[in-house]
Amino acid sequence: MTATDAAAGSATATALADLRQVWRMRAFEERVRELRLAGDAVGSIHLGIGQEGVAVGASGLIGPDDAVFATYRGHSWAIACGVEPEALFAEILGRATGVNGGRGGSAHLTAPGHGFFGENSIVGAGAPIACGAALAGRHDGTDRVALTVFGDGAMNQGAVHEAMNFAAAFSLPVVFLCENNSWSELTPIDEMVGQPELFRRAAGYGMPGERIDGNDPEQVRDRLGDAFEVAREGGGPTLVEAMTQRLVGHYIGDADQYRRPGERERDAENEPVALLTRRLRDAGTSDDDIAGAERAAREEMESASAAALAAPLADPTTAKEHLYA
Amino acid sequence: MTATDAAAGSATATALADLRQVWRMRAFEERVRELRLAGDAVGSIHLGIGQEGVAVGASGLIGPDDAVFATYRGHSWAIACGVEPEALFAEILGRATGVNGGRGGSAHLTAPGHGFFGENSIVGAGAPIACGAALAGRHDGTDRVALTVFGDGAMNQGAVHEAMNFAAAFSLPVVFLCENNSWSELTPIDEMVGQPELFRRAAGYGMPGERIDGNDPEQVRDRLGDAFEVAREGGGPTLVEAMTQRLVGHYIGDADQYRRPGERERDAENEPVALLTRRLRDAGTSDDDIAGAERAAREEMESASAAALAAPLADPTTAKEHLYA
Amino acid sequence: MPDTAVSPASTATETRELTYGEAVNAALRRCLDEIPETLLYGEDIATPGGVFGVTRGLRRDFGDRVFDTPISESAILGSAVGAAMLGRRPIVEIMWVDFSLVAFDQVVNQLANVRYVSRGELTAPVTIRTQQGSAPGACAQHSQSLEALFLHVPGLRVCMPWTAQDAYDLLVAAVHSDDPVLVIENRTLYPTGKGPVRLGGPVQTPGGLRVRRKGSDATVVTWGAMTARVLEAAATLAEQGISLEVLETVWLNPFPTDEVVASAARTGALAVVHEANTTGGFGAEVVARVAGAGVALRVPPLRLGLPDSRVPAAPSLVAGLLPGAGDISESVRDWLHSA
Amino acid sequence: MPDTAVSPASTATETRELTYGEAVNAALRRCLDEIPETLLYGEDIATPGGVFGVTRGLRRDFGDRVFDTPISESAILGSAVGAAMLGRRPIVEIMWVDFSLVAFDQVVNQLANVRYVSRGELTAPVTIRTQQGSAPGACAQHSQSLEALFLHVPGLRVCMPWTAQDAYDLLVAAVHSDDPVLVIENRTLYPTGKGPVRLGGPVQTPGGLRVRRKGSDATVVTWGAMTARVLEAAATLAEQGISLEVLETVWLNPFPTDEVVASAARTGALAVVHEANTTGGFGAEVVARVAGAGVALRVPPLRLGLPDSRVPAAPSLVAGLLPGAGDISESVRDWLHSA
Ligand SMILES: Cc1ncc(C[n+]2csc(CCOP(=O)(O)OP(=O)(O)O)c2C)c(N)n1
Ligand SMILES: Cc1ncc(C[n+]2csc(CCOP(=O)(O)OP(=O)(O)O)c2C)c(N)n1
Ligand SMILES: [Mg+2]
Ligand SMILES: [Mg+2]
Repeated sequence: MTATDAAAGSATATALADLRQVWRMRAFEERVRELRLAGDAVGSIHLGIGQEGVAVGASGLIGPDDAVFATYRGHSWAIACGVEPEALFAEILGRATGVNGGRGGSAHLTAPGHGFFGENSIVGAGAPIACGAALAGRHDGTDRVALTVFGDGAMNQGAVHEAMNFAAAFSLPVVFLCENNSWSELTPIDEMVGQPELFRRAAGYGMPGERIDGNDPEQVRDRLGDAFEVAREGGGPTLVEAMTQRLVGHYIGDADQYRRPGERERDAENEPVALLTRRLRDAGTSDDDIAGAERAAREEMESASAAALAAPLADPTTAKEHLYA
Repeated sequence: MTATDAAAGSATATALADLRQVWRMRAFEERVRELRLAGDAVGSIHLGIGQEGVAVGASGLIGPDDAVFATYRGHSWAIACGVEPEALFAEILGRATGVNGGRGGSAHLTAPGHGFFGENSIVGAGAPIACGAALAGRHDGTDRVALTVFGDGAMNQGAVHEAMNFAAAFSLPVVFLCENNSWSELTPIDEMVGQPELFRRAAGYGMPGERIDGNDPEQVRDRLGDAFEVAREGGGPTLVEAMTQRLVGHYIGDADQYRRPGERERDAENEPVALLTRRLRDAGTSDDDIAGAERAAREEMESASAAALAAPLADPTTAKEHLYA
Repeated sequence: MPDTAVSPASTATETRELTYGEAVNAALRRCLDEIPETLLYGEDIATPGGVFGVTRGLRRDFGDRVFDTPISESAILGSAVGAAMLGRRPIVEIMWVDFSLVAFDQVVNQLANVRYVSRGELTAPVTIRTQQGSAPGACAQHSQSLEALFLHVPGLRVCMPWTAQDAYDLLVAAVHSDDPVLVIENRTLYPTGKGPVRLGGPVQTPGGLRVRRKGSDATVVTWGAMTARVLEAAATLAEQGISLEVLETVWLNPFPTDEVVASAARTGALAVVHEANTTGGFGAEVVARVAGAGVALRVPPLRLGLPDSRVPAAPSLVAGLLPGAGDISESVRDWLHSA
Repeated sequence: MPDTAVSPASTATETRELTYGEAVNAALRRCLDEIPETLLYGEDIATPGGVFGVTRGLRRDFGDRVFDTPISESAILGSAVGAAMLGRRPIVEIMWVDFSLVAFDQVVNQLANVRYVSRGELTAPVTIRTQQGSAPGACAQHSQSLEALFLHVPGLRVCMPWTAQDAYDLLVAAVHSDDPVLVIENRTLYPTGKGPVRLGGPVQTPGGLRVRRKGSDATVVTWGAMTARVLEAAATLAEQGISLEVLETVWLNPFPTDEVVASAARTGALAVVHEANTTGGFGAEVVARVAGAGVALRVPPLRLGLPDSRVPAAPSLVAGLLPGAGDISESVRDWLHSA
């Protein structure tokens, strides 16, 4: 076996691992959708189906002292941080065994033990909070990087602007990761900005910015990895705009009828399962291995959700606890 | 007389008119300072001494349907809009004859009849409001341009960001004018940003941005005039960063001891009275004409303030009026 | 204050079967139709017709007076202030009341000051539509009832419709008002309440209340979606021989103090029920007004609300906090028996 | 709730002559000294020492744990939330309470939810220092008293020191508390109140009140700078044979309900005086708690505050709105005579 072969083999192994992880996230979300449609879960739930490439690419970069701040569309990010799917299902199902004991729900998952400092359901609000996590790292002897993930629409929120300037002015180790899925709820981002290349805003703050393919975990790992490294070494924040797509509605129940001509076809071709499957096929990976990734993920999520469903509902008599120290 | 001579003569006449207007603003402010120190006026008062070049350059551009939104440091902008100094003094002195009948004070002057939609004492808050004035113009048949003026420090406020994107996305006729006096209260702007060339943020919004010399009314008239024209003709917003300096403290009473080495000397050389005086001297204007500009301004402000002082205090029995329609 | 303080009728009336959400739509349509200065904008409200479908069809029918915005609440509210100063009559949507807090400055420091500080030379006839409250599974940042915050802001009118008819009438009144008005709707009500709604009637003036039930043993003041629970509780108690007078104070500013005081004086007992947290809730103001008026009550006033908590997502936990119809009837019965 | 619920002393005590502003400085110095996790930041607070000079010398002595920030209240408050989640104990300044409204989301939707939603796995021991109130000539956007907004936010502790000693003690208690605490100071007090301040004493627990004057004819509850006016009014009325019990409730959350109820029960009359607008002000809550406790009062409770208005700049206009000591004594006398 030549060195080129070895490299190719390792690239293929990585792609297969990535596909497995993408499938874990997707199978999780599809199971959540079933639970929501069956009425086991209630309320507004925002799935990340189609956007998994970003979280998968990022997952290996997140170190033990790092802190991740996501949005309501953050189930995949919790999984990327290593949170157990069962505890996430349980939270979404309002169970006592959920990561927040039912207090957070789908849109406010928190698992600090895994570096997952939680989802946030106020658009843009996580960005300044991430600055604080980075700031804490300056004083607690860690080399923490704070990763804040938000959507294209969040770029128009004042808090995100303040956070970017704050981080840039103080060279804080924050990575601003914009998942640009081209929609802010039901409205296309390109009609809501004068400059649709959102990463270009970085220059105005004096920080690097770039646009990457969020569908390719390998590219995410590489380019987001640079941003992590720069941050960790004291070089300050970066804005990374990861292009992606959500294949489903904004929330479960969204009729999702606003797509532009050709959009769905393009999305289906670009999305990470399609991309990684193509890549693996081209590299000669067997159909069995490829199908196995999906199968294993579905089995895992089937049993995790079953366990979560079996757990008791959150106990109403505890509802007043933990308001104050 | 040659054409060149005529042009030079007219340029000189303009410079002299500019100097007169600069002096009107400065004499107004110096009189306000005296009134404050004497205790006739009370509270926090923010003078624009040194920054007059910007307002003077802008004054000729503001048409009858236009709307100007300033900050607490806005006395000069009210004068630029043509508001009578006596009514401004009266307002600052809490008189019934003040532009707001005493309700606004130095930091919330309003004179909509003059296109002066007022000062604002919340940093950055005027920018989105100006967007609304521009939006109104889309529907009321005017060719209104909304001018929003704010400081360097305001560039870090979320509302300003949202306003810039909003205006850019909708091509609203807003001119964003940042008076960069290098200080945000007592803190230097260059330590509070990662990129001290603030106009560079404009590109991220997809709008033009430039830095100009705010001390030279002629340059302001020219470059800000372009922004007005673009806006008026449907070309959307522009960010203009006018470099200037405040020669006094942030507010009356500020000990103003934070200046950097060499700053005061540089400021004294650059400020508009010095600049215009030099220009007029070079063009052969007589010392008498130059001194006359100051003298006339002081006389005007002396008598305007005397009249204001003679007016009755705002009547306490009216204090509850005008809360609701 | 009369139940319906009316100004001259403007258009022909008709009655249609509408849900609460459709009634909001009809009100917006009427206002866009009859007031050329109106603008309607907010996140997802134009082309998509709103996340709850409430503004459907208005973009199509009114063109660029109806438009979608960036996710920029400060820009939405601030531009509404500016447009109103310059003669427009903007109707803006804040999708959830919780989101207003990212731009609360524009409401409190800007909008509410315009008329007062300029002595009426400028006015800001802005209507802010929003919705609030608890719904199953919603997280802590999408569940609050925040009317009390706005009711501490002089200069701002506030109403909270519960029926489809009021969803229509109050919104029309708000848009026609020369004062800024906050209209707080409730997303759980949008698809409900289908019934005859009288459209095109005379424009009401902000103010007034709805006597939802006459009674003699106690006065219960309530508003918003809680009204349904209170009425259910009142029906239960009626069977047990307890007669409640239920006042739905659809307008909270201006508040119908005289009517509430008169009712409490008549029944000799006052309860206030709201979905908001109890401490600092507007129920305290209602109690304080009645107490301040010197009404003799035979039992101390009762306040029921969220018991000073954040709002959890799990429905089982919410059930442990927010009073339901059963909790209300029980609490009221025990309270009256304690007299 | 005891007047001073103390935990073990941490440092040697000493007494120094300090103004209110100097006492704040001393408290910050102590906290920076004894709690290595503290950070202190805000606009102009470090190198310039604060617009009121209150934080002078702290940057010099504590280095980069004390720093100036951009004019970005959302970034200031949001980063405090994040830093606290990760183990720091940030003390941040919002220069005027009015400015908190540009970033109110970070207080209500973020800070107050941290502990509750995570069941205590995360905490947010943030201290927010701000100051508020009317001062001669200040404009409508720099004059408000907004404590009621924060008191409707469960999860957030709130106090309002009036004396130099309390400016010190309450702030030390706030920073040591594991809950988020809002400390509302008053800029008119910074240069005043020079007198002996005991430093380094035991850390108090949030809670408690100050009985500023014992009396028998009526209980007057007040807080903040209004306390001075109330005490002046009480002195005037004492000469006229009217004996007021003046309770300064320095902690508003937690609120000393039992003590207030007991006093009102003893005197048979309750008045609340605050600088905030009356409607929706915290005075309503105080009245509602006392009424809810079934205290028999011989005269309806009295509330004095700003009479639901924006705040004008001209001192003559403010005088027409905000009750001064003379207005208070007159109102209280007339009120008690009406009994
Ligand atoms: C401050 C605020 N405004 C509005 C909303 C309602 N809202 C929730 S998600 C969303 C769209 C966000 O779009 P984007 O940032 O692109 O993220 P995506 O949902 O596409 O992941 C909006 C408007 C909110 N939660 N918070
Ligand atoms: C939202 C808000 N934060 C803080 C302040 C306090 N403040 C008033 S002026 C000022 C400095 C503003 O600096 P800049 O924008 O450069 O304007 P300049 O005063 O230099 O004209 C600050 C922080 C405020 N008024 N509003
Ligand atoms: Mg998006
Ligand atoms: Mg400046």
